[in-house]
Amino acid sequence: MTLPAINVKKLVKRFGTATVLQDIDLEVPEGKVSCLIGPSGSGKSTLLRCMAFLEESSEGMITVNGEALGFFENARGERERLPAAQIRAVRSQIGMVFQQFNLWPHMTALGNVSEALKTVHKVPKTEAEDRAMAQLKKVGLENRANHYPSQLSGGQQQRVAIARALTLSPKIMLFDEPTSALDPELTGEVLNVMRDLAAEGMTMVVVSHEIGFAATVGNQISFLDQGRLLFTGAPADVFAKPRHPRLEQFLDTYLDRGASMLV
Amino acid sequence: MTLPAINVKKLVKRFGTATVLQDIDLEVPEGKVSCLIGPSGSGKSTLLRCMAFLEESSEGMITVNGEALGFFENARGERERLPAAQIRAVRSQIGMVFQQFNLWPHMTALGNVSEALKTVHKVPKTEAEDRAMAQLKKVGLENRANHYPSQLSGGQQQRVAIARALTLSPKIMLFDEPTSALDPELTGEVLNVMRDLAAEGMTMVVVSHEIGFAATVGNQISFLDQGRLLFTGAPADVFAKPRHPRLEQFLDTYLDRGASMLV
Amino acid sequence: MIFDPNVILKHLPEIIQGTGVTLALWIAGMAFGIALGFLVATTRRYGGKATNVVLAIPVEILRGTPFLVQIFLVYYGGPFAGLSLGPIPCGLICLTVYSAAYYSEVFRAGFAAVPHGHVEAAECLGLSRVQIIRRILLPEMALIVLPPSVNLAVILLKESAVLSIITVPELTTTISAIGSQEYAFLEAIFLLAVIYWAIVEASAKLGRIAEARLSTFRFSAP
Amino acid sequence: EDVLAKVKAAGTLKVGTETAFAPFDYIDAGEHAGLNVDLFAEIGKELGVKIEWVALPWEGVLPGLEAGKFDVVAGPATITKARLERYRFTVPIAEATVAILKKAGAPISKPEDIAGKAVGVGKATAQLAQLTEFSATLPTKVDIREYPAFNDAYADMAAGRIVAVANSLPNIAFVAKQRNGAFEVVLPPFGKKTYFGFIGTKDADHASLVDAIDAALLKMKADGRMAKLQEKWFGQKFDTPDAVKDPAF
Amino acid sequence: MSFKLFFLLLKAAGWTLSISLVSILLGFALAIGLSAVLLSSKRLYRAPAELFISFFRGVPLLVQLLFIYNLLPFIGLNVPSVVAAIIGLTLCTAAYQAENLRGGFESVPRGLIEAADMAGFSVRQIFLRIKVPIAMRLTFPALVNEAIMILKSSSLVSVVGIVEVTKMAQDLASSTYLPIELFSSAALIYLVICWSIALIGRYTERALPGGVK
Ligand SMILES: Nc1ncnc2c1ncn2[C@@H]1O[C@H](COP(=O)(O)OP(=O)(O)OP(=O)(O)O)[C@@H](O)[C@H]1O
Ligand SMILES: Nc1ncnc2c1ncn2[C@@H]1O[C@H](COP(=O)(O)OP(=O)(O)OP(=O)(O)O)[C@@H](O)[C@H]1O
Ligand SMILES: [Mg+2]
Ligand SMILES: [Mg+2]
Repeated sequence: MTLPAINVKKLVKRFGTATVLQDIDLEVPEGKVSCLIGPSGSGKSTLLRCMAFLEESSEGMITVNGEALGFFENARGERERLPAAQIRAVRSQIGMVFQQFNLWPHMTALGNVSEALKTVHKVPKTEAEDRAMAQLKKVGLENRANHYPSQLSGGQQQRVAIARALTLSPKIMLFDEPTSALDPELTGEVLNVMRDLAAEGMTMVVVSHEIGFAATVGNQISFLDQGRLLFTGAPADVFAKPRHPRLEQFLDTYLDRGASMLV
Repeated sequence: MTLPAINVKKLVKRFGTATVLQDIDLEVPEGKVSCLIGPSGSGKSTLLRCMAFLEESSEGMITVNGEALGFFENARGERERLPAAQIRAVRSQIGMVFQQFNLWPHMTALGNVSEALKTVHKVPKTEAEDRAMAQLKKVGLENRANHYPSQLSGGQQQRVAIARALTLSPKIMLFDEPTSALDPELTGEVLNVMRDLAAEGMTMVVVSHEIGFAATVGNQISFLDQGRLLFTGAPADVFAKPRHPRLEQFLDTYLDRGASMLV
Repeated sequence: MIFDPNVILKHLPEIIQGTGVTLALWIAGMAFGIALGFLVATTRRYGGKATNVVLAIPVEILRGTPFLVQIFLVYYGGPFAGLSLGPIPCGLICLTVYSAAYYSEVFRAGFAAVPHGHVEAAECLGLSRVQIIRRILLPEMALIVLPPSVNLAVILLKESAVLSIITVPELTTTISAIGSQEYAFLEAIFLLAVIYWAIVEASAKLGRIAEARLSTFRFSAP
Repeated sequence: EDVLAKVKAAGTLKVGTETAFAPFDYIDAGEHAGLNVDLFAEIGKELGVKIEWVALPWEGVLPGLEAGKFDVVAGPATITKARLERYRFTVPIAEATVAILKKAGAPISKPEDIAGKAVGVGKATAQLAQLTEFSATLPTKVDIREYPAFNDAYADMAAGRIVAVANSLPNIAFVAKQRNGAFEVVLPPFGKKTYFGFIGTKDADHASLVDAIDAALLKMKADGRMAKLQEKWFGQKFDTPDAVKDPAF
Repeated sequence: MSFKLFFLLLKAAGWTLSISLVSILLGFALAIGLSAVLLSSKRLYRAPAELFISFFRGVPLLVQLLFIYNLLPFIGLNVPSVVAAIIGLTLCTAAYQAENLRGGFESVPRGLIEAADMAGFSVRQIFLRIKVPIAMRLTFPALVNEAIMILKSSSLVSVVGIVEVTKMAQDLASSTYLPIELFSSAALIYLVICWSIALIGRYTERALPGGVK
């Protein structure tokens, strides 16, 4: 077995006194699509945000391609924070796509995608914009480059957000419910872009209510409930013979409404 | 055939120069559940709002249990507005439930439900509250009577909204995407209340993305696209052999994702 | 009493000068106030909890007391504490500090109004804190802070009339002196009202133009 | 409509003044006090009315009189030619000749020594006019600072922003006495001999009222009450004329 | 500084408080009327209200007070000091509050009105039972702010002859030569009052039922 792209070990996350994640152990295989499912408030977003170091975990370790993210265990077995430069280096391997897109409203699509290249990597303007344009083309938006976010549909905005995350050539992409803020008819275009990415072998972690996507594209599905990881396995195992009663109950609420469609 | 509860004839609705509804003919059968489906922007909400006289149609006629709503055709065949009192009388047969619930935030659940009885119908306070309480009980919220909307979950708020519409004993209930502002896990409780209503023989018109609900509870399904009513029929006809190519395409986006769940 | 426009014409040079002093003090006080206020707001946001609380104290004191009392305290009390300032420096300093307190709150609200996700998106892409402030927060909140800033500017212009009480030779001082010198009280008060009103209307108009320019890229919030 | 009749009918005489002009009007530990308070108490007795005080900043006092906010102004104000054209003054109640009050220790021993120095004076006052005139006769001009009220000028002198204040002798004598040691009066007065009077309007309606106040003041002068009050507030009495028809300037 | 001086300041604070309070209440009543006019669809009705607001928001309160005190007598309205002070503060705050309320009325979500419409409410019932309470709730924080502003602005009413806290401190400072102590005490008194208003405001706001989300 190759090294996992992300390795989460004994992760605990507390907000104040509330424990939101409890002893999470998870291996995200390289080049595969891992999906996180679970009821609202179960900790999916928090786990994903820990992987992006947008939240600092309270205990445990996360490694990205073998390198520690944020914290490491020193010689005396204590948890210690890494220097900022090193955190930035590890983090640069990760791209994140948010539920609310979080495009910067004062920049055009092209501006959004090229910004980090220009400010962070000091790439000359024309080169940065060429590279940004290439990414926009990839998500099918080359003809929307000069539109501001407010002039784009939700699906288009989310695709710009994906292009933005891709420009820095991350090795891993994290998606937090990338389609749940979209109208049902607009989710398709975003899911297609994600399918393409998966086909190219991008390592992806996707929090999603789109069980259809999880079932068809996901290589691994993890089920979280009340801050605990109750199940991790192949999609077939999840849908074919749900073992854990809580998972069964969770899927019921979906299958009930999904299945009735075919009555 | 009995008189239809709502009869829409040659309805046209324009906003400025844009024609949003074009030649709509629709009969809503009494005691049955009619569902309106269609892509975003197709005019579903506008049609429903015309039935509630929240929008004034530009051409055509709507009758409610045989009585003209808003406009009538006079002796010379001209369209004429009815007097306000008459509009109010016809409209009082209709209850409306909105996507965003639209509960009044400064009143408790009980206040919301009893308000119209008290102010509009001058029912004494205690009687009004007794009747309101009975409605709250019906939607399973008798123990939440003194909560303000902000203290209720989305599903509970929507049930209060349904109770509010029911207190005035309408003959017809209109629902505009009653569950689409709710978390997936919370839609169930609202759909159950609607199922109960349907079982009691309430005439209902439901705009919904919940194709599962439409398929199992609906007696008639109408498909709108770009302001035109392309299809009206029984659910079995809609799902079994979609004829119209646009309808087929529309359903595909749902079925694709719904079906894959069972893969 | 009859309205005599000749009084105004006769003293036109002084009136123009007084207007100039008012405008200069107002604009300078505001410019320094905006700079200081921005500094306070960023320090409060990024300086940790303790700094935030410590800085809240002067801000709240300045916002909770009348400008007039602040001027009196500095102008008449200052010398007893070894701070002897002439009317104009005293006026300018008071106006600066007073506006800084209010502007810092405007900026704080501005920072808070930028969705946190926009900052997180920038963090994920490796932008540094300074880059995030400069490239994301500032331009994004410009539109949000513009209307309250214009409002505040108008309030400050009007507060600057209070400086007449410590003899700063600004508009109110000048015109009321002319009024008592010429026994032309009606003309004086009327003229004061008109000039202030004109400046306020002009700045409000400018503010609206700036807002329209800024919001071209944003038809509606996403 | 005759104002005297109106005042008598209402039973109150409204008097406008500024309360930052010791010893005529000032706030002593929160209470309005001064020569004016005592004088008007007597005038009130003579007229058989109560006195109602309206205290405003000096700039607001004369407009207030013209607007009819009160019947007469206590002030008092120096009787000058320009003012006589617009207002009617009562019988003089004190001398108003201008002198210099300096900060103790300041190198000023005679009025001319203020040349080139910062000197405070009330804005739009007769004292300002005299100081300006005096300054013009000196080799280097005086740096004249105008204040809304004389109290502000005294406060600034205490604060060290100015070294002297030009004001009428009775006022500065009182201030020097009050702030024993901090301020000193520079003698002799440099100004022309002038007098203080209360101010009324010239219109016919007010004539009877000002006449009645004049009569009351003359009566007090005759029976020694005026002199006693001057002693009380200035530490000396003044020899004032019964009327000033032709002021020095 | 003696306690006696502080006590005098406190007594003067009575004027500060009472004048501000009366002005806020009167101003609010006037503001409701003004905002109703502002929301009218007829330009002819709106214009005078807009002019009123533009004047009272565009001219310093100091000048407004002088205007009212010294110019009203020329049109035959000779008002005493207290009345002039209250009129000045009232008109000024009404202009600001009317704008706030207009904003509040405009941001009552349409859906809440439609829901009332569906239930058969009359226009008047919708205004009284739905719009007013919700608009009040929405503008409440702005209202509390405005109360604080007026309280601070009341330091200017000495120009029409009211001896409130600031003027008292000024008078006392000029006879006692204790400006630091007196003006600091005045500042303290204002702070205590303003913070109390803010605190009560926040408490009341939390106690008020449901804001619009
Ligand atoms: N910043 C925070 N402070 C305190 N509690 C938080 C914070 N963020 C999240 N939580 C809590 O942590 C728990 C998990 O939240 P999280 O957002 O990870 O859930 P989720 O699985 O993503 O839910 P959803 O499907 O609704 O997005 C919730 O109970 C939430 O209230
Ligand atoms: N007040 C209005 N003024 C102008 N155009 C309007 C107005 N309301 C709706 N429209 C337009 O009418 C069309 C139909 O809108 P409607 O809200 O009825 O669609 P819908 O089918 O309910 O869509 P959705 O599923 O997104 O709710 C849209 O193109 C919309 O932009
Ligand atoms: Mg989440
Ligand atoms: Mg709709």
